[in-house]
Amino acid sequence: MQNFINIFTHGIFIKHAWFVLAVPFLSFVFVGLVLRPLSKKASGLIATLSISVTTLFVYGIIAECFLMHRVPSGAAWQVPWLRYQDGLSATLGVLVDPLSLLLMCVVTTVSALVHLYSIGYMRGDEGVGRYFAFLNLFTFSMLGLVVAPNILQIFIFWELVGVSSFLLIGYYYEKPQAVAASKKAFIVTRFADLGFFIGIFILGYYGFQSFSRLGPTVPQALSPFDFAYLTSPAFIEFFKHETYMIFGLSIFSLTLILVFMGACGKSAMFPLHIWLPDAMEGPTPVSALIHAATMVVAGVYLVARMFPLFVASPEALGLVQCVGTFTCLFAATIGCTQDDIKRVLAFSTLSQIGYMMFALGVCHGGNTLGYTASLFHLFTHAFFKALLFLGAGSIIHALHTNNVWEMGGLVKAMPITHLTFLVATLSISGIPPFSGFFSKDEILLSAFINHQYLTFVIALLVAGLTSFYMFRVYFLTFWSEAKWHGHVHKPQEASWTMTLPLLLLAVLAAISGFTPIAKWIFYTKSQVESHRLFFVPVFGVLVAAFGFLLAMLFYTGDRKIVDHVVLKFAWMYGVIKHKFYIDEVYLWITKKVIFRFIAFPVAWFDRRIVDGGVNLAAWVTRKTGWLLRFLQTGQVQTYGIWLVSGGLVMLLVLLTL
Amino acid sequence: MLASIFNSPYFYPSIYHWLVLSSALFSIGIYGFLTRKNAVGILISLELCLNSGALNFVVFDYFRGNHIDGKIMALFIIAVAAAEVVIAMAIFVGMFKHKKTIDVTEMNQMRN
Amino acid sequence: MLPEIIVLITAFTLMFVDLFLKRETRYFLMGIPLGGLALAFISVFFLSNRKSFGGQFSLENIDLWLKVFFILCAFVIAIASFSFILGESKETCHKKQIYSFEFLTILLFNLSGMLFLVSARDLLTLYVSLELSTLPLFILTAWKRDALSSEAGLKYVVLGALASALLLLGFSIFYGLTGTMDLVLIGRSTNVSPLFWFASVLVISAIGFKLTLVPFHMWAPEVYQGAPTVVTAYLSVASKGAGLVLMFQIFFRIFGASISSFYFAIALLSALTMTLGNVVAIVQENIKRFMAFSAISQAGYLIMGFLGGFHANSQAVLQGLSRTHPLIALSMMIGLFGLAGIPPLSGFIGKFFLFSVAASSGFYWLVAVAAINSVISLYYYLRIVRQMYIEPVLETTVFPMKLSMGGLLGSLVVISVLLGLVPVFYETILWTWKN
Amino acid sequence: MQVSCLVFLPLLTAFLVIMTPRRFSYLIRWISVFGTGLHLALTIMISFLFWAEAKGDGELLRTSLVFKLHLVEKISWFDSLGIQYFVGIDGISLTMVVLTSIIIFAGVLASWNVKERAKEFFALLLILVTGVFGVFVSFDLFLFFMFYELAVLPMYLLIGIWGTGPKEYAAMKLTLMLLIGSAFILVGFFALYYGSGFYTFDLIKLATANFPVDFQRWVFPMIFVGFGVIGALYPLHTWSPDGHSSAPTAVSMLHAGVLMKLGGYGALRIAVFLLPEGAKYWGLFFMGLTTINILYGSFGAIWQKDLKYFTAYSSVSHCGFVLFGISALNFMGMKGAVIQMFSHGIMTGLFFGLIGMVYGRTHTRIISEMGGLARVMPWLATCFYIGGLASLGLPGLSGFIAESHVFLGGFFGHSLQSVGQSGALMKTFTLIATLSIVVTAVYVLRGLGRVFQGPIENAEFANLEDAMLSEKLSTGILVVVLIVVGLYPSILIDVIEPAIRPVLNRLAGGL
Repeated sequence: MQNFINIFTHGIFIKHAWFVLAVPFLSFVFVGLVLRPLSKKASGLIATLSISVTTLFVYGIIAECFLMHRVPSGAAWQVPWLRYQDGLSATLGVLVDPLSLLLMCVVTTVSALVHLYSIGYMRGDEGVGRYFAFLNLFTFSMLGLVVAPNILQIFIFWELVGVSSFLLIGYYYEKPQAVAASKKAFIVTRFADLGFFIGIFILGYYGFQSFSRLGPTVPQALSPFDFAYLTSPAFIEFFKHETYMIFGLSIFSLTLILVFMGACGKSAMFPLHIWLPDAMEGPTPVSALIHAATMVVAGVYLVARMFPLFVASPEALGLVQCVGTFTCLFAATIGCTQDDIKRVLAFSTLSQIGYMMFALGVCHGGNTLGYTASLFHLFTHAFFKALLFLGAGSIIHALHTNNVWEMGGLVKAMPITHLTFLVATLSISGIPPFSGFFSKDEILLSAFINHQYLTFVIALLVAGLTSFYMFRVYFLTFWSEAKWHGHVHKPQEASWTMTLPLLLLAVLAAISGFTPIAKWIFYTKSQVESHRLFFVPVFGVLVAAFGFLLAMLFYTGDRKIVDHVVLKFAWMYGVIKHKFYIDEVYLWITKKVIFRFIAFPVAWFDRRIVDGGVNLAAWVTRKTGWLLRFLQTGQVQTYGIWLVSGGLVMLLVLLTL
Repeated sequence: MLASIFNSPYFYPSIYHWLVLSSALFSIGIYGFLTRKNAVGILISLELCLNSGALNFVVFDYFRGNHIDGKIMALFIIAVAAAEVVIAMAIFVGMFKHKKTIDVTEMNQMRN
Repeated sequence: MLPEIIVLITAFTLMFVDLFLKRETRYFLMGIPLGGLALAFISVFFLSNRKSFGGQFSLENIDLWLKVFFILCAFVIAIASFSFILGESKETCHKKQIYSFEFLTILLFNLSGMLFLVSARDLLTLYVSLELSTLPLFILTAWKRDALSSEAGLKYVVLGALASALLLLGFSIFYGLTGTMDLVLIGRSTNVSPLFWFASVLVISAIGFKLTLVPFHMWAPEVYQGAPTVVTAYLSVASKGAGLVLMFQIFFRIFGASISSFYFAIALLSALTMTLGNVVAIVQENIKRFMAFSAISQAGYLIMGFLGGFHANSQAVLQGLSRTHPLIALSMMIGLFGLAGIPPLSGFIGKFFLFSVAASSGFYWLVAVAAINSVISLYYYLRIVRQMYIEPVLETTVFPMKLSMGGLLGSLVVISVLLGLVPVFYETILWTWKN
Repeated sequence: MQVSCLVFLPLLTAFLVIMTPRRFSYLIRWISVFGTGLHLALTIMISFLFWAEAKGDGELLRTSLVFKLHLVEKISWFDSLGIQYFVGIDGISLTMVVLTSIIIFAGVLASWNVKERAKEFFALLLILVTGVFGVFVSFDLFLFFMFYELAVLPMYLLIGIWGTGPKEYAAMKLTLMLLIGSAFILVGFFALYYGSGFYTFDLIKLATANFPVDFQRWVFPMIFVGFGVIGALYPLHTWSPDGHSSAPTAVSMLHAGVLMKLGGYGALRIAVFLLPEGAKYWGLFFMGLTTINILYGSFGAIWQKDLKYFTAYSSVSHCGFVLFGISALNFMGMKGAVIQMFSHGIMTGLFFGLIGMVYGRTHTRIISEMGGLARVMPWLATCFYIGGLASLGLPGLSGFIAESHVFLGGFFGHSLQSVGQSGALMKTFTLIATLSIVVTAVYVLRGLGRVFQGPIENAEFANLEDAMLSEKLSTGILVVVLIVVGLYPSILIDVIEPAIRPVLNRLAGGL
């Protein structure tokens, strides 16, 4: 045992941190180019194996950090990659610090389990090789994102996860909805990335400006894009005092807001949330990995990564809080009305990420407990939400439908799925001692102690709503009477490759709340441990219980109650069910405004006016020639007149010059 | 009396008289060229123009030192003009065969 | 003046022999003009720089090259006209009359006129040789004796006579102003006066007529259209070459000292000519008329060469071009070769030099106009290319190419490519010039 | 000698092709492939030679005001007029030569199916490419111009004979517009020739001339706009959609991939380099114009129904980046412009190659008539998507390297070098131009989605075949280059960077 522990005391894992990126990448290339055409089975196997190895490696790093009681500062491994200019270059590297370790742990663990799950879930599909290659690509990109030591690397991998998400959502490329959803996802996030990109410009710009001026407070080895530099007090001080104002905002806040725009896009915050529900067109394991556990929390990660900057700007952080709170409530409301199990989960994801966001946002009140709380929730959420999705995937796999009203009665048929789903549901509802309880409690607490009472109340309300819609799904799926009796074959548990991940995740979802995250991840250590209020968790649990009871009332007994309520609030129900018509608004903007009023006129203008101008010039030339040819009258005396008068004009020209 | 008239410098035409004459010739020639419809008429007008040139040479030769070269030039001009007329007439005849007229305003088969 | 004499003797020989031989045996007569021209060609290179007839006939380096050019042109035209003479061409509507070598005799007379023109150094020689190089062209134009040909001849002769009258009046005024016939002496002793401008305009009009500069170009389309095709080719190359020589004689020998005051006029004529020529050429349907307008536009480029950086130093002018600016001489030669067809490479370099001359005097706007015009002209050249390459081939229009014609075209292509790329040619001209 | 080989090897190949009797059409193709392949090998060899020679350039050029050339050949030609045969290679040239070499090789492979008058086709293609190589290596303006014309003229026949659609109109428009551009260039060159007072066309020697500021201010736009026509500068770009869509595959590849780069190359190499004051005076104006270019092209592309028009508009947008970077007049911008030239060259070459291959199968280029082709031609679809992702600037592919450079250059603008342009305006232009990354994503994904994704709508398409070997090779090379440059950008940047320095030093007023 001691020998085993000794392995982790040399710092080998940290030193070779590049391994974390290299393995998934090589596996992607290998699976994509070599294995894909050869063997479906081998593709899945190798892909899963490589991610598992990566996962173990990450655990190794964590163990090292844990055992050595020391977290390396700065990037563990770094290579120069792109040199823009002297003093302005981008590196590729692996940053090992508590935050990145947390994310690495989440990403690799969930990814490995999802890979394993996919072997069973995707069996029999035509393009399994492609699927696993993309999944590897995603894992690689996501890891690259979370280990990025500089903002440019984040952006690079940010885009790459976007593209892998695009590829995976559109995996069933013959399904028009999937194609549309993948396009939508990519374009919406791309639009958000525009803000992020501009934010990077501005950060880089001021970073570059101050780089030489700040002198010895900044280590020489850094470049203006490095987080170590951007979050250094010297730079923040410099940037904060930049007096340039736009729209009444200082350029500092504006930049952070632009960066937050990118985060909003990726994390599907209102109003850029529209892509996430549609993204459920992808294979369910993909939804579990990308659209629940990892990629969508990248926005939270980004804000957390740049937290020192955000803390310095109450405006930006206030916006984070507002957006987070609103999305949280908004998505939860919609979640109550959806019939597609994956969509319910998608809106639940939105709502939960809203929690994480506002937890970060409330920190402008002065207490930074929210930082820890947010990341804690990120951690626990990853497991229970992945579990929910994988469970949903199991059900869909068995029933071939997404509609919760067409399910029911699965308790007996799929006991493992039921059990794990229940664990996850309890966890997300915040029922102790499941993981969600702890993290949600901390978020509520952070809102309360920062005196953000409105946010606190909304958060409580949403906790109730969460409990309601999750149990709604739970009851409808497992307990209501079965509607699938007409099916040819009875639903049953799938192979072990699918149930094993469920079980493992269920364990994690249950116990991850006990992880002493706060010990490692904090912004100000003292603030993390100072407050403990008794009534906050009590309220939380009570509200959750209320939601649970309401769901039980509605969905286990007579359907009349539900119908009655729905009829009573028909108008509101309709609006919520249609997701507040946000999609329609977007559609109108893109189809009508952008396509009709910009793209079409531009195309028309180009063909008619610009090109017409060119053709006009040609036409004028021809017409002139056509007119001039009639000078040639054929009359010899006219020619003589031309000759003589030409001479006279010539004389005039010569005499006047 | 008569002798004095003959001897008077005003009796002998000066260079200006000659130049006026040649200018008149030239102008008449051009006018004729532009207005006559008959090709031969045009040719005659052109001969006037040529002759005005020849006259100029002779006059300048006479008034500016009497080197022989201007006069020789005049001779050549006459010869060349004769050649020109021959050729032109030949072409006119050829033209007449086709058109049965030598009205130049009719000769606009090629135009535009 | 060996070449001139040889050409004249050949012409007379041909005329007389032609009289005494039977129609069937005349085929062999082909040898006479070709042999004579070849002899003349060779004899050019045995000439040395000297003056004869009291300076009225002299020979400088550029003259040598010009003569070579004219003899070559005549040679090519002579070859090309055999089918015409021997009545194989469809154009021969009156076989009986045309079936004779008089055509070549007249061509040779014309050639001798041009050769004399190059070496003329006084007004008399200039005038007579110019007429000698013009009058035969009237005959050649009307050679076919059909309606079109005759009409063309008529227009040509009438307007030609008018131009010649204008020229003569101009000459006479120059003579009156200076009292001398010698071109260089005239140039040296003129003062700028209204009368001088008047005379210049008269002379420029005549040059414009010969070179088909707008607005003196009106005869050209009709004449080019009506004349036999061989004559059209000859007109567009040799006759225009003669015009260029005339312009050269007048501008550099008479106007030499004050040439810069003519720059704007030249630039204006050049711009007008190339633009009108090109623009009207686009809409022509008749191929020969089209060629006429295209040739008119070419003339616009040619006279750009006269914008060259001439220093207003009469001494320099007197000593000939060699010591002033090699570019002008070069551009002139290139202009001439450019007239002989616009092959891609030598045409490109030629135009490049011509434009360069205009630019050297600061006429950048003219360069722009010229370059844009060359794009317009490219439009119709490309249309011809399209006819040749892109349009489907009609079987009936395929005609076998004769060996002589093919060889001729092939060698022209090779020559033009060589002219374009091998510096030796240009450098030799420049070298002979400088020494 | 090596550089001359580089230029004239295609000409020799063309000669061999001409000499081959028409009935051996296979032989003609093989000769072309072999010739261009040999050329590619030669290019790689020269790259290594250059590498070896140019090791110290980085430091040397940091303060230099003139380009440092390698493998120079200088022979006096028309001596009395100051015209030389002067060729050499520097970083920018090398980049462009490599690009051309790759594209022509891929292009020849992609036109394996040309059966109609194959001999003339390959001969003209090779002659054209001779001109392109000539332009990229010549440092004498006369030579430059001559090669430039040589590169433009064969285009007429290539499009006119082997094209599709309104080919004659397109060919004529393309040729005439490009030549009108070259008319402006010519005027500019003469102005340089006489304005310098040196009476030389030698670029290096001209760089030592002191052009007066007023002179620079009117000559610069002449040359820049002249090159702008071929670089698709708004509003002189309209030849490009018609031309590209009518041209046969290899010609579109070469034209969009390489010929359009002549514009950016000339603008940088000649206009900005020789006339820094003029560049400073006009920089912002052209930056504004190219901003329009970038957005206009991408918005225009959204609405296109024909795949080739679609790509052509995207080219207009992407070539806008080249000129945008150049008119930003700073290190990153210009470097980005050169990288963009390379990257866009490869990318658009790939696009047009693929479109040709798809068209060869479906016989339609109308986007709405296709659909679901990914099922039957996965190789082509994959390549198309990689190209598309590169064009929307996905990191890891070459497009991102170029675009991020250009944007950073535009945004950092005046803070880097003393360029004297208004920083606020430059930033504004840049921010407006960045919108294009979204619009590009929109049209690329829309277009590709319609062609390749979804169910196969037309039953005839269900049995089409994927790429054959020559096509796979052709597209594969291009894809690999896109990825290699995207992952390891130093391979380009190390070559380009030193070569940009002199331009920048002159702009910085180091006269």
